[in-house]
Formats: sequence, structure tokens, C-alpha cells
Amino acid sequence: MIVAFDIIILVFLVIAAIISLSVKDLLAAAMVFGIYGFLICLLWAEMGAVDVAFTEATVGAGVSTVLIVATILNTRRKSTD
Amino acid sequence: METFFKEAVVPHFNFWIYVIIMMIGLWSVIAKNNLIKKLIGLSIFQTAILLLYVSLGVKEGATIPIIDHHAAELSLAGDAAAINPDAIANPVPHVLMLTAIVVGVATLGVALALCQVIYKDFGTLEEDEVLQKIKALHDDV
Amino acid sequence: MKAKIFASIAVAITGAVLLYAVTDFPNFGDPRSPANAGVEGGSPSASLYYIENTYRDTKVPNLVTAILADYRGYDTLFETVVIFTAGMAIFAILRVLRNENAPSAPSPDPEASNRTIDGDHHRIIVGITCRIAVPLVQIFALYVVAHGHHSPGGGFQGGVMLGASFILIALSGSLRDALARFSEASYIRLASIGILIYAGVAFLPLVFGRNFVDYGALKGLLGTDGEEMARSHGIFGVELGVAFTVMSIMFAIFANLSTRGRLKGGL
Amino acid sequence: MILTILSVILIVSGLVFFFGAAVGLMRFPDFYSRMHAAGKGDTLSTLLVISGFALYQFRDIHDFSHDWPVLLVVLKLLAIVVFIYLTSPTSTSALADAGWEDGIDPVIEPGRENHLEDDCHRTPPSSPQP
Repeated sequence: MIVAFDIIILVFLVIAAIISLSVKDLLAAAMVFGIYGFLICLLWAEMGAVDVAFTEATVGAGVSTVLIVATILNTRRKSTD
Repeated sequence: METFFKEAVVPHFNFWIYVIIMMIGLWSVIAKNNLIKKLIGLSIFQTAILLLYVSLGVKEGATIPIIDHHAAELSLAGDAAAINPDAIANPVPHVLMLTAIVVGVATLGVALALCQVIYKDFGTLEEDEVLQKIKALHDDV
Repeated sequence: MKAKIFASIAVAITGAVLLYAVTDFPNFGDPRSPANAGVEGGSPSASLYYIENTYRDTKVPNLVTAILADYRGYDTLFETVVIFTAGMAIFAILRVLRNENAPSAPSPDPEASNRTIDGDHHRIIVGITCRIAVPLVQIFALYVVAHGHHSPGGGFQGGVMLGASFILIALSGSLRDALARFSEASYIRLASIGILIYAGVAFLPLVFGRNFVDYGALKGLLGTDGEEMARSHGIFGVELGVAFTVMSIMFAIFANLSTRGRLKGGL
Repeated sequence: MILTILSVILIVSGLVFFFGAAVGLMRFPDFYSRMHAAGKGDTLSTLLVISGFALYQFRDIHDFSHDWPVLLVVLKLLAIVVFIYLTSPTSTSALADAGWEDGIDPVIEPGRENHLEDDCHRTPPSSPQP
């Protein structure tokens, strides 16, 4: 646990969450959500939870982004807000 | 003000940020109009809770919860002090959250499948349009 | 607009209550907090027992794997069942079983040859690289499952990686390639087999007159020289079952979502 | 000592290339040159940084028969390098290809013609059917 590293990642985390909820292009939102997953993975590796970080790297940044993209390509890409 | 900052904010800064992330997720679940946006907000809400749990098990100066080879041999030989619990992170929150992540992505898949069915039936994923169409459906009958 | 104002008020009230509660939390990184060391004057925390005795009980250095599959094995069994149920729910919601345009189906789709690596000029680079990468990913995933006792990893991580390797085949080539290697019948079968492996390994100790998920009773069956090694092998069997189920369900979710339940065409 | 200095040199030069890639990503005018900067800089700097780590690990080998687990760490690091060399250029190529299919035109100096149109024909954008 390194406090400075912790603060930097947490600030980026808030920024990524706000961006992924405010862009109107859903494909971009899915990609920023993948970045959010990677940041969470870094945060967990830094906290000493290596198993959880490993799971998040495969699930959060890999599979869940792919699932959201698959749904967006089968429905509509633009959102009104 | 300064004492409040020193006593309430500094030792709990990460909990404050988790609450902020959680509020972002909650706000998007209530206020966003697009269903996929709502799902992304729900996932962000979920990660805030996972972060809260895992950070409860953090110990200052501790390493990862995998026992060193030498310490393991010593503890088998009967040396009770070989493994120092304060130097190893608390593994219980990790176990609980590890399964929660994988269950979370499976349930996200179910939610996305429901979104696709809604799109097939109503031709849109915007909440207000879907509600209008459901209302029109009831008015016809 | 009304929804946004209401949402802002609700979120502000919730956030204020939570931030007020946060001040009562133990400090971040405190090794003496109740979650880490138990209540002072009361009983010590369960995590202290796990840290001190897990290696002696199970001979598994990775505490997370040992607790996941042994001490909390009953919990993990039903987490796996939840994942299986999610896969079946997607099958029930999305899967289209009747053939919608059956009369015109036999004529081959002109775009179909364009979707494979050999037909589509644009997919050569990605396709060939993925052909090289997929076996490496799968070998690494099996390593993660099998080596979860000594390093980070285990059934969930390895299973998700195995599922992701099949998703990679579907994305780089076509879904038909992936389904030729891992068809719908086989992934549903394998998901059930995974649950059965887990439940079977957990049930076996009952035969020997011991408790559910008490793998130490398998000592005689496995021929190990102590109950600890029997528990270690029991953990491995459980992880294998978890890996099978998670792999199958991850690929099932992707295959159904990307084709709207038709399992034809794809992205 | 020599190994430490060598590894520090490798890591620092890798960071310099990373910095170049980041500056290129911010400053270049269009999508394709940005992809170029990111792909090239990323691949080379990852190689340099990770081989620096591998060299740094070699410091711990004093007695080979006892310290052979360190060699496994070095082999794992080198495997990461090989894998990144395989996948990073591929992903850059796939992204540039997707950008071309999506209709992004490169910024070309006025007076020159765009030869890309002759070599690669664009498939018409397919609209997702409801």
C-alpha cells in the first residue's frame, strides 16, 4: 500500500467514471469503461489483493467490455444523454 | 475545519472517494435515460462496493496473501511465530469479492440480454420512449 | 428534467449519510482494525485463524485459493451455480430455436466466405496472429488453473481466460469457427459437468462418514500420506469444476449476445 | 554493479521512448500518425523496460544451483516481451484498418494525392439492421 499511488489512481478512477457516463457515443462509453476496469485492477494489485486484480483484469477489462460492445452493435450506438 | 480535515478526511480519504464513485453510479441509475448507460452506472456502483470491502482488509506494510516458502516450512516444523499475521493482507474480503466479480459479469450478461429483447420489441433503448410505447400498448386494449 | 432534480436530491442525501458514517470507520490500512484483528476483549478475527493455520491444514500457500475452495467451499459451490443459472437465463431469454428464414437458408450466404480469414483480405494479419496467440492463451489459462495453489490464480481466473480465448477466435475469425471448436451442445454439457465435478468432490466425504466439503476424508481414496495433501487435491478438483463452468458460460453469454440468440453470422 | 547500471540505462531509455509516444499521441494531426506514434513507441519502450527488469533480476543470481527460481522469473519476463511483440503491432494494424473502414481520411499535404484510395477499397458502411 503506497498512499501517493493510491490517490493518483483514485482520482483517475473518478474521471474515468464521469467520462464513461457523459459521452453520447455508447461505443466510446464502453471503451472508457474498459479503462475504468484496468484502473480498478491496478488499485487492487496495489492494495495486495493479487487474486482479485487478476480476476478484474480478465473480467472487467476483457469480457465485460466485449459483452457491452456486442450488445451495442446489435442495438443502437447513439444515446440521447 | 483543520481538525475536521485531519481527523475525518485524511485517514479515510479512500472511503470518501468510494462514496463519490458510488454516488456517480447511483445518480446515473436514476437519472440517465439510456438503458446501457444505466447498466454501466450499475457496474460502477458495484465496483465501489467491491472496493470498500477489499480496502477493509488492507494492512499497512503488509504483503500479498501468499505464504513464503521458508515461513511455511518453519510453521510446519512447529514455529508458531514464523507467520506474522500483521505482515499478510486479510484474505477473507479477497475471497468474497473474487466470486462477486465473476457473478457480476454473468448478471451483466443477463441484463444486456434483456436490453436486446427490449430493443427487439420496442425499437429503442431510451427509457422514456419505451415507457410511452408501453402506455400506448395499454391504451389500445 | 424532473428525474434529474429528484436524482440529485436523493443522491445528495444518500451521500451525506454515507459520508457521515465514514468517519466512524477504522483508519485505512490499520492492522488492528476489527476486520483484521477482531474486537478488543472479544474473540479474535477469523482471518487470523486462516492466516496462521491454512498452510498447516491444507498445504496450500495461496490463502485465497484455500479459503475459496476449502473453508468456504459451500459458498463457492452456489456462486458457481449462480453463474450457471445466469447462462441458462440468457439461453431462455435470447436463444431463437426456430429457423426464421428456413426456405432460403440452404443457399450459402455470399458474405460468409468474406468472414473467414482466407476470404477476407483485411483479416489476414489479425487472423494469423490470433491463430498463434490462442494456443498460448489456453496453455497459460490451464497453468493458471493448475498452479493456483502456489501463485495468484485459480478456477475463476483460468475459466474466464479459457472462455476469452474462444471469444478471441470468434472475434478474429467468425463465430462459426468458434462454434466448430466448441459447439452449443458441448458448452451446455461442459457447464453441467463442471457443476457435477464440484458437487461430486464435495459430496464424496459424505460417503466416508464425514461432513460435506471435508476433503480430508478422501485420504484413503487418493492414496496420499496425510489429510493435508488430500485437502490440497480436493481443492484442485473443485477448481477444475469451477473452471469448466465459468469457461462454458462466458462463451455462451458472448455467443448469444453477439448474434441475438441465432448463433449465426455474428459481429 | 555493471548489471544495475545497464538495467537502469535500459529502463530510462524505455521511459524516454514512452514519453515520445505520449507526445506524439497528443501532437500529431490525424488518426493514422497518432496510431503510428502509439504503436511504435509503445512496442519498443515495452521491450526496453522489460528487458531492463530482466537484467535487474540477474543481480540476484550468486549460486546457480540455489538461485535457479530467479531464472524462471527472467524467462517469464522474456515471454511477456515476445507476446507483446506479437500482439501490439497487430492491434495497431487492426485499429488503423478499422479507422479506414469507418471513413477517417488521413491529413495530406495540399498538392499531394491520396494513394491509399487506389490500394485499399472501402467496403460500404453496413448499417445494423433492427
